[in-house]
Amino acid sequence: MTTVEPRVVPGAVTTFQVASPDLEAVVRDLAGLRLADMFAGGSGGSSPRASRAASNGEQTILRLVWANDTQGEAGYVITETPIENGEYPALSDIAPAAFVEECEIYEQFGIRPASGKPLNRIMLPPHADLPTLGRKPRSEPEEQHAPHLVGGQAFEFPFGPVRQAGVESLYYGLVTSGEEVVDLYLFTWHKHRGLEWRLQGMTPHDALFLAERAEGLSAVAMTWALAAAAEAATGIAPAGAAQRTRAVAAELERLYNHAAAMAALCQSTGLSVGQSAAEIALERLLRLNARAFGHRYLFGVVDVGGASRAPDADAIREDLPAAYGEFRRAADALLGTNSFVDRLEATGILTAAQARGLGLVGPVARAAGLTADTRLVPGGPYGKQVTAATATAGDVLARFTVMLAEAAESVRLIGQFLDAGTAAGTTELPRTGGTGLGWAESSRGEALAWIALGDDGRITRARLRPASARNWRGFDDACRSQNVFTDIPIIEASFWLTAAGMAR
Amino acid sequence: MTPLDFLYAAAAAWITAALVGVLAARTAGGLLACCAVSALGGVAAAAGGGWSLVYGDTPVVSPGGATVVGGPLQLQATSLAGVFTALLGVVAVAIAWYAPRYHTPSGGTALYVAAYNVALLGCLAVLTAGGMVTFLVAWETMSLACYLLILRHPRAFPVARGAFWFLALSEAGFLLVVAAFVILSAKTGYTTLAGISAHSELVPGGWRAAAYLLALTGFGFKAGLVPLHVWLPEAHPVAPADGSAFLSGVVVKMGVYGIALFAFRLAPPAGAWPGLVTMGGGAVTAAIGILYAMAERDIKKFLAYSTIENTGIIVTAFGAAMIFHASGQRALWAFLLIAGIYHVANHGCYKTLLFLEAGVTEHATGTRDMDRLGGLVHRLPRSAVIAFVGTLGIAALPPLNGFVSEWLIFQGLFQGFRTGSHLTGILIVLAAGILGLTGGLAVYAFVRGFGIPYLGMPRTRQAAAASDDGQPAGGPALLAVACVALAVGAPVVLYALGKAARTVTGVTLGPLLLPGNLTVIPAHTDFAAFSPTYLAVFLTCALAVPLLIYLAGRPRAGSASVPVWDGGIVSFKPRMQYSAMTFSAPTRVTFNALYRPSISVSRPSDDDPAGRSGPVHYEAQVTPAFQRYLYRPLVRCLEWLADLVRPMQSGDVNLYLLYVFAVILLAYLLGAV
Amino acid sequence: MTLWFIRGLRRGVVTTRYPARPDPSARFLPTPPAFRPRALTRETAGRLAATCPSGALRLDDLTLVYDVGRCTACGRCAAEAPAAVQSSGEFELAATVRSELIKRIPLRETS
Amino acid sequence: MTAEELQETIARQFGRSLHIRTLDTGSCAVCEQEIRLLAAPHYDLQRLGFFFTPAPRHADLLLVTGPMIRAFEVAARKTYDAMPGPKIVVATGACALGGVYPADPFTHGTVDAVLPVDVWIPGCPPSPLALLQGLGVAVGRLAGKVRDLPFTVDDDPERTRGDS
Repeated sequence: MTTVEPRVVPGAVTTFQVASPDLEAVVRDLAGLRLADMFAGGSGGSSPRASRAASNGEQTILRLVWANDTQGEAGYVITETPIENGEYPALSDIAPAAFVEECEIYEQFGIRPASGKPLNRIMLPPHADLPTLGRKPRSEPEEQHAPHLVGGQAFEFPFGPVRQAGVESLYYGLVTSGEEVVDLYLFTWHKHRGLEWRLQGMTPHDALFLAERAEGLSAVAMTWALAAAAEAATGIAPAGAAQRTRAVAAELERLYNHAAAMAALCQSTGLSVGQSAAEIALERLLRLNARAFGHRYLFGVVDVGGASRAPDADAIREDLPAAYGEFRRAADALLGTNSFVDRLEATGILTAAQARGLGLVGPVARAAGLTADTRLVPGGPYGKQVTAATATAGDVLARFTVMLAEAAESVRLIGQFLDAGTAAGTTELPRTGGTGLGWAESSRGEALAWIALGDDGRITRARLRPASARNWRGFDDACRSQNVFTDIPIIEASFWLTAAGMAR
Repeated sequence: MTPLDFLYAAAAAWITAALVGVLAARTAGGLLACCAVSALGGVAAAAGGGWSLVYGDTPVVSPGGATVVGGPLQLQATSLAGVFTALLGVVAVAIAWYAPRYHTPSGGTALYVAAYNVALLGCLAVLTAGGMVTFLVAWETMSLACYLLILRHPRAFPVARGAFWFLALSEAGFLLVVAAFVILSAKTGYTTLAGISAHSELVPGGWRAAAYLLALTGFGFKAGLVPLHVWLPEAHPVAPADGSAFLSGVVVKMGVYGIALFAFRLAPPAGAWPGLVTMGGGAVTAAIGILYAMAERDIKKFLAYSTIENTGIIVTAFGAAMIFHASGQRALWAFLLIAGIYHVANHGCYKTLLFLEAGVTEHATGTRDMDRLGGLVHRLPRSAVIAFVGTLGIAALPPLNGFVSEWLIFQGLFQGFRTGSHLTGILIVLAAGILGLTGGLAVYAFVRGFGIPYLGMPRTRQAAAASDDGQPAGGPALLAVACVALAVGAPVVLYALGKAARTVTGVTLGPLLLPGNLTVIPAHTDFAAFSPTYLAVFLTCALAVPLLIYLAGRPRAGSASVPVWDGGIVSFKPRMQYSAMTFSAPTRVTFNALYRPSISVSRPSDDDPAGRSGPVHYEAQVTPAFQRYLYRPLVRCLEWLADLVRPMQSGDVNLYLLYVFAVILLAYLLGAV
Repeated sequence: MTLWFIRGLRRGVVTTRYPARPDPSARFLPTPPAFRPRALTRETAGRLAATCPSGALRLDDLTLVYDVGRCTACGRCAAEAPAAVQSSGEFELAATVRSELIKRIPLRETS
Repeated sequence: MTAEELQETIARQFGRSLHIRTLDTGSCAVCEQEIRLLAAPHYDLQRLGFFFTPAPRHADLLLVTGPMIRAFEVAARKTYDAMPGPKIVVATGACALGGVYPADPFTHGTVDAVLPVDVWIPGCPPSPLALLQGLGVAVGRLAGKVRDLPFTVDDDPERTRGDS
């Protein structure tokens, strides 16, 4: 096949075939774009030859999803590359953002970058024989995975997986010389629930049930992305009112997540009064969710082809100002507390170069000066009325201020959507095969979903990529950026990620 | 019958041992025989030394009118040397018990044990020298023999370098010592030590001070006073375990003996300031020694630096004693002399023990790097127990012997207010403060020095494979017993030392030291008192208390025992435990100005932005300040001078003849004048 | 800190009186469904069992076995058969015996 | 011992003050959010004598969320073993009760497949109020009422429960 020079069509997804030998050159050309995701498997209607080959398992299709974040011409590009010999060019050497996915693909399909460098353990637990999406790794992962050895005058401080009360299970290997943080790595494989494996063979409607439990704290974004993918695959468009319903739910989700992040920041800095204030706002926002949509965490709002529940607009108009008032007052009081602000300033700095290189998304990227916000993609309910809040410092304080600005923006948007009219109701999906990419902006950043439907309308391959899967990668760099032990919880709170989303 | 006769026996035994060694130690049997004879000599020396404490000084004799390099061979067993001689004997026995299992019989070993026994002989001769020529010859013999025994494996460069450091510094010291002796004998007209000390009043004050300072520096090179200490951390790691044990346990003490000789016996300098200089030097030595010890991973280097620290403590005591003498506090003068010498004996025992155990560890695991050891208490239980006794001793924890002598030293220093002068009083208490810091750091350092290698999990496969069988245990065990004896039997020791002190200083402490019923008093009844014996007994009983509490409070119902809570990780890995350097990281940060560490980190994420995980390596290298900023410039300057005189060495025979002629001519002219 | 203290005083008490008194906010919580046996034909029950994503509903010949523990209150059954299913409004569902959570709903006898 | 005896023991031995250790065996992070909110001003767990503790050694009650992923089983058992007896295990949320994931190579599906569960709290997620009630039931302060709930409504729309 011949290589077409990939171009971004604003507001659309364009797919290109790239031959395996050309892949490296194409990746170099696309360096201007953000590598949003990379995954393998999934025969699609787009390339019948590939589908045939993949179906009898001699060949895996490698898909790279590129995003253009510049306002106005935001859009996505997908490159499809058939991989025959179980190896593909070492992309992470050119685009570091590809690394985590390289490891995942190796664990799931047994194909690995040609560089032969060791890979990290992402999802497969050691000494576990779990079903995988494709062929099992040719050699035992133990040989392929990088060893964690600590030499010289440092030692590894083991933290987790069972950590302090009320947080997710997560393991930090904190390599320290007794005083400074030398290195840090984390394991999330003990939360791997095999969601992408479970989704195979489901109808998109059933798939939503698991998708919203992939990362419960961004259930709306995840389900929206999956539903949008299914709609793109079958070529239907939901009604505008239903789209706005989804958007209202997404913005409410962003609001309560930012409130929760604020509470976590206060807890990590030991400011319990601020934590209480933030938690009051959080609880009021959650009750507002329950009253408006019937679920505190907005489960079951998004449905394929539309929305299954309509918001109680009056309830939102009635409660939102008060709830957001709590949020705003708590935030202002926090920004007026010097001990708190000083703790956040110049902590956990991520430069724009780091964020771009690692393909980070959401407030973390925006706080570093990048405008990565899928709400800017033309089409969809948002239109042109969103302004992405950004900062330049890239530290925890910048992330916090970005969150506050986004919260204000969300309130404004919710008002607009309610005025424009929201409604439940779904458009029936035709039973056709096809592939599609869907996205939504969760509070953590871009949530992506790619879906391949068989001719019976059931899923043959679904790829879920919550924002956490991306941003955890930036976390250890942020922790390594300075040498203070006690900053790590603060940085974790400012990222506000979930291990569930990372492990799926 | 005098102590000297025992010492003759010891000398004879060691000469025989040296001969047997050089001839027969190629075979296991020969090595065993050599060590047996050497041990006999040790017993004799110990007996002679111990007896000479209470016997007093013997007259100076020159057996058979023998001569050494033109001077008569003059011998004398003195009370001052008694403790050193006894220590020499005990160490000799312990090492002789240890060596046959440690060394593999071979030609190299044969030469080594020969050199070692000659070194023993040299030390004995230094301690029993009655005249200055004898002393100096013995001193050189000892130094050269030690140089040879450090060179056990001369192929390796570090060995050659360590040995060279030793030889260079000890020769430099030797010249100063010669000068000091020449001054004294020239001013008094006597060559026997007894004669010099009897007529020391003939030496004018300035010359006394000069002689003392020369001696302090000269012997300081051997004793390892900062900044003359650099040979210890270089030479100790490269010598065989028993060799470095001998260096630390005895040879370093020879330097201390020399200082004591000039400070208390021959011609004690007048005035307080020589004492202040000595005390200050000692205190600085102690602090810097232990601080560098904290930064060492190599067990033997660590022990070498701790030796420097202990020398510092002893010399501090001597200095304070001199100050008290100058201010007329004769009781405290004698008391601190006793305390210092007591510490000599203690340190000789437990430091030798620890070096021997370091040798066992190195044999069993093939490494001396603490961060490659761990968990040895399960694999080397015997040496773990023995090393634990030694560690308690050197960390100066009750009820072991280190505590007793350091308690005495502190009690002496705390009475600095009795000097009358406020300045000296304050300075003495200041020195006590520095010693306090040193003591605290020493506990910290030896918690690390024992905990990292012996406790926890093995950090390497070699450490996991270590095994106890075939490892020598007898010698260290003997020393452990000696440590306990020196603690529990403190009153007896102090009685003997009191007698020795009377011989040296003429002060009778008697009840001021031992009022009876096993109690010790620091020279003044109104100050403090304690009984090492009762303390030891009490603490041993106190150990039972937790046991009783447990037995009383243990649950009547069935109780479950579960593993320690580890956060639910699959399994602990050795990389997850404290390493030697992380343990001392707080000190490293606090005293950053002294250490000036050069930190190097290598982690995969540095050269690979993708965040590939992999081996992480972190190094913080401490700068050896004295080598770099003091000795290296010195060496460079010497090289520069050598370049200056090189043109003289043209290699032309006629030119050399001209030199000879010029010299002869000069001599004649001088003669004519 | 004084600022926070004053804020706290001004904010007043928000703590619920539950369990001493019922909590008003409970009204809006998602609650597991309650079934109307009269409207529950075998065929309806079959559809409900098929539509339940968490396998909380099982058809046992003349009864609908409903496992409250498995129910996520997602509301799909109510959307499937509004006539036969409605919200129960119960959120106090803790049980000390698992079997307490398994309910047997009788079906309408179809003649 | 049965849950009832256990509750008496708890009431006697802990004087109605109880320390809770939470354990996430693969939840979607929402149950954790609700548990954190228990300590928030709106619910204020401490007023009822419950406290969160990070150390299982100090914990009397294990609040388990998630479907008990097999890879996490070791950690779950270790946590349970580290707790001193008598101890209560509360399975929280539909995942823990088998509502979301079946027993398969990834997960056990339910918590009681690994740990002896004493109290079950349904809900996805169980709201803080439901959690409060569950904790009350766990220590025998509240009576579990679900046993008597039929989850049926009679035809008469006026007197249906739930709408009230």
